Amino acid sequence: MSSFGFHLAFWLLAAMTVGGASMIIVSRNLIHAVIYLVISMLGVAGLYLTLSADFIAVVQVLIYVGAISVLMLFAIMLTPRAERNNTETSLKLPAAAVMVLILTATVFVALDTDWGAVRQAALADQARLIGQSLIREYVLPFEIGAVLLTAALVGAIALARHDDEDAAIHAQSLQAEADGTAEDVALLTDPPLVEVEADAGAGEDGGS
Amino acid sequence: MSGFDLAVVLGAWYDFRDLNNLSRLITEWIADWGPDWLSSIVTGLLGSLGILAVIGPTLLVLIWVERKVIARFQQRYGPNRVGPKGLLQPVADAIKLILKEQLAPRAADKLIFFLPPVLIFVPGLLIWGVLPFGPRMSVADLNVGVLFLLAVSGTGVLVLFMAGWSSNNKYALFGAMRAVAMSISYEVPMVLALLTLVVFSGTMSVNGIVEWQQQEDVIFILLFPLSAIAFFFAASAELNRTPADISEAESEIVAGYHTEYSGMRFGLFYAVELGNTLVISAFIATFFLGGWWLWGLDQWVPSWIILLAKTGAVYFLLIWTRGTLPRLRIDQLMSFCWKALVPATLIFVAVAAVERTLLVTQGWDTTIALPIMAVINIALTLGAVMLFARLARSERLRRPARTTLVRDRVGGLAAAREVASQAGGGD
Amino acid sequence: MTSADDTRSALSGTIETLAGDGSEPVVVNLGPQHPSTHGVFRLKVTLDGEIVQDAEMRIGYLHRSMEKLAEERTYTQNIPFTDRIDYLAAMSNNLAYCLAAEELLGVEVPPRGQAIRVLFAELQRVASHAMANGTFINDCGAWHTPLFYMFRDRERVLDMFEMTCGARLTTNYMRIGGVAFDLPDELLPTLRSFLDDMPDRIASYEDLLMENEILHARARGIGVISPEMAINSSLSGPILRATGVPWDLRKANPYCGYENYEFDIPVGEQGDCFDRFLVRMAEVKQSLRILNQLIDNIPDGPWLADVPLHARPPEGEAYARVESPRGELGFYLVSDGSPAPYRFHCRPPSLINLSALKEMSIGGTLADAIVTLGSIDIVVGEIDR
Amino acid sequence: MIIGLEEYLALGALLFSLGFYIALSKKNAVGVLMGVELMLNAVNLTLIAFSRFSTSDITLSTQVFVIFIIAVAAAEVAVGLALILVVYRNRQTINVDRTTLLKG
Repeated sequence: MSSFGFHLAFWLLAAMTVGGASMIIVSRNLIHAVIYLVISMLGVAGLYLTLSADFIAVVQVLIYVGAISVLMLFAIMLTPRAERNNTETSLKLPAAAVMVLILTATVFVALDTDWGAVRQAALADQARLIGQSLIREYVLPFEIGAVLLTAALVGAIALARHDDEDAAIHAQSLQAEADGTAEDVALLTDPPLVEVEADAGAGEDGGS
Repeated sequence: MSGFDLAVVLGAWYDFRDLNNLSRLITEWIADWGPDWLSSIVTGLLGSLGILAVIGPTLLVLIWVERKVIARFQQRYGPNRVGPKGLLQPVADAIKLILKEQLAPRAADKLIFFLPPVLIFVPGLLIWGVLPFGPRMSVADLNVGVLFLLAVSGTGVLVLFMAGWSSNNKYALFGAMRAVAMSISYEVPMVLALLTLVVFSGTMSVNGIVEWQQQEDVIFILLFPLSAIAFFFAASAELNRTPADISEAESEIVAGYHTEYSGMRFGLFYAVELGNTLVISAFIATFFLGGWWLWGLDQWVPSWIILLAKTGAVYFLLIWTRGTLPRLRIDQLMSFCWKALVPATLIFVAVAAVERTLLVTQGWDTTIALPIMAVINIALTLGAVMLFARLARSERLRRPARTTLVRDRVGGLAAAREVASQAGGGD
Repeated sequence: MTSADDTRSALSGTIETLAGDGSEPVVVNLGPQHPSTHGVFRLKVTLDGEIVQDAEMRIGYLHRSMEKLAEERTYTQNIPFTDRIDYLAAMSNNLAYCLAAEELLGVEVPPRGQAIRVLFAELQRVASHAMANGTFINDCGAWHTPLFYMFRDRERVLDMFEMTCGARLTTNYMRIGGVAFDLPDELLPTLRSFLDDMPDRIASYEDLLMENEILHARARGIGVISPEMAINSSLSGPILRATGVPWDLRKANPYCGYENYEFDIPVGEQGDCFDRFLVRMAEVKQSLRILNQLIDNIPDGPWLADVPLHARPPEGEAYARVESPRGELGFYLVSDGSPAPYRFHCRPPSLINLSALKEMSIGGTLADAIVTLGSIDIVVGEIDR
Repeated sequence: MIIGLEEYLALGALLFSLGFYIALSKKNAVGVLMGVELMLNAVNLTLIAFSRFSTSDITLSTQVFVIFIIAVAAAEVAVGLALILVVYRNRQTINVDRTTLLKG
């Protein structure tokens, strides 16, 4: 695989992937960061195509670009403006150090090892083959995956559901925090101390 | 076959029944002397140019058609001033849009604000790639074509979000969030509706599905009417068309995500929206109405004309619903999606799987088995629709009871006082 | 980076605005330039997601100072102003003003004039309700189709206006003491064909809309107001009648000889948007019923009493009210004996009906608020005057 | 230069370390989640590269494995974002520096 077109595709997609990922670090706006993440994901999808994994590439676009990024945008939009910055914590330097370590180690391993790699023939009709192996050899993992997804679904709904009582408690703890008595937050969840605010949950969830 | 010898023109570049011939000849010619990447680039370019050449003029005509048809629904004349029968009205509109000043809100996120009108074209054009215009006529006949269609149409919503969010306008943001919420919800019934076809025909290639219909002499709307209905409704939701046009609900949030776009930027959004409507109509025609195939007529008439005719029929249906129905509210749309469409399509996936298994394992004669299955499925669909109607009605009954809709009363002041005193108000 | 300080300042800034679940209310200005505020009216809604938490009405964008201007003009010169108060029901406004002026002047309107007034007031009701229902369905999100259907009927009514007085919208037709012109010869045949066609038309609208599941879902149980609340807010017109109160000035306080015609008062039961729509549809039918009784029984004779152009009414005051398509429309005139009114006041039904919007829209979604606003059928010219 | 396994592996390593850095350094919980997603993508890329280039016949099983990873990633994002929402509701912040309840 040394044709010019292939080279062009690989380096463009690699630049897209790495560039997108780096821009996530640089950008200060969380929504921009999500859009850079999408660029990076699309680059990875393209790289899958260069590896002749077309089914995985389409799934990548479907899941990451179509669903996960949208979910992230949703999560961002559900938090107020003040929370939409994308700055770094004080762990910036240690993280960078560890990153460089990992990078050197893995790249060294990747380049130094003799993988004895030969390009395999691409699978024809991958979707069918993957589907067949999913319900033959991998039927147990497949079922476990299904259960996991269901559990995740139920868990996410249970977590994100809006509870009126909780809301009252949270309002209290917030108030405490604003008053500067944030140390008592744990105590406030104790029932006797809670004076339920009448209109704490006035909003109600509006469908969805 | 026919009166004159078709074999003479078959495969020649001027054979208008298969528009691929020309590009095939060109790539073969390039392959003779050029590197292989050049020929693939040229093929890609030719394909996209071909698609653009089809969509561009078609869109201009479609604007006219849509306005004219809607006008007829509304007992108006529609555009009839510019050009014969008003046919040049879209051109005049386009010129107006190009000449208009392009405003951008000062507080807009500049980069993200300018990108969406261009980016929105990417999924809008990519979808065309897997649409088969004929037996061998698609830009890329992927073996995961159905998945590709879903993946690409799913990315469009991200662009809408970018447009709505970057405008820094509350209407636009509302529109964007509605679009996002609706799009990810309606993708589920869309996937499930297509899954029935994929399960039953055993292929994920779009052309493969058409060929299956051709082979079995049946169109999928007869076999899986509920999937067709679900797909139609989900598509009209994804396309932001009435009754599901909540993301650009004119009476509520002005123009939704493209509120702040003026001039040709708005024009691009509008064009892509129409283009998407066209391509989704074409896909509905392909998946459920047999695409380029029509019981042998495709031997006589160019396949793409058959597809175009079917697309036109579906498109007319979309205009019809748009001209007739009011808009649903977002929570109603969501509950319709999750409580009605998703379970129904899910059940039909199971039905399709069972029928497919029976067909394969029992070795039944498809000419007999398929009509029986069609009858069963149509009955199931009718049952499901009636069940839904009953549930919807019971929901309606749960709302405040109403004996008669409006009573006529012959009452003057006295009657009013009586009601007022019963109500506890008044004097 | 002292995070504790950050937290505190951030929290103290947000804690008042945050609801219990930590969501941030959004204030959206609907209008003054908005497709469904029916003119330059501004509704400032506070939204939690899509739920309306608060609605504040801002009016005055169309204020033209008519009540003050009217103090500088003679009683007859003021009639064109009334056209422009409620420009969708100019005839009703003409009528109400003329009734007040006649009461002040003590003028008796000849029977033919009375009949013509009733004729045009009812035609105006048909036109206005057609417009109201059409735009209401539009606010529900229909793509203009019902609106254009109903415009078609309104158009025929406006044609009749035009053939009678030369104007379609701002008619300036009623005069103190009667009407300005006699009916033209071609009016009655036109009216008859109109009356012949309308039942079919209304039946087709009912086919299209009454059992429309989406319209039911959008309008039933939305914007509900109770009869006592409606009465206490002094609402009138179809909104009041939709709550079940059969209050119609044509019955309660007949004028122009309405007591001679047979008609019913359609009332709703729930007081929701759908009932308002139904009441309007039914009222159109009742108006047609009145017109059918009227068309063959228009008495001959003069149509305008002899009133001097610069009439000087005796000192005193007068209040006359009519049932306009939107509710109780009243004009209050105070005379100091001069040719111009000392005080000219209008009781606009739209303004008072609009005051219930806040009550009706809080707790619903934004889309519901729009539907409710559409069902109130406001005319901004009347609100701001 | 021939693009072989090594290039893909190096690219995967780069992507992984970028994701790693983002996951460790970002204040915002959604940012952390993005880093995790990038790391998962890097692993997927590496796996697919191995499946294409490796000597043994593991092409299919690797792809199936990647499918599982994507499925699990989707589940993880759904739950993670729900968690972020809950954290936000309780603490009015999704800054991972400030969610320090366990510190006592």
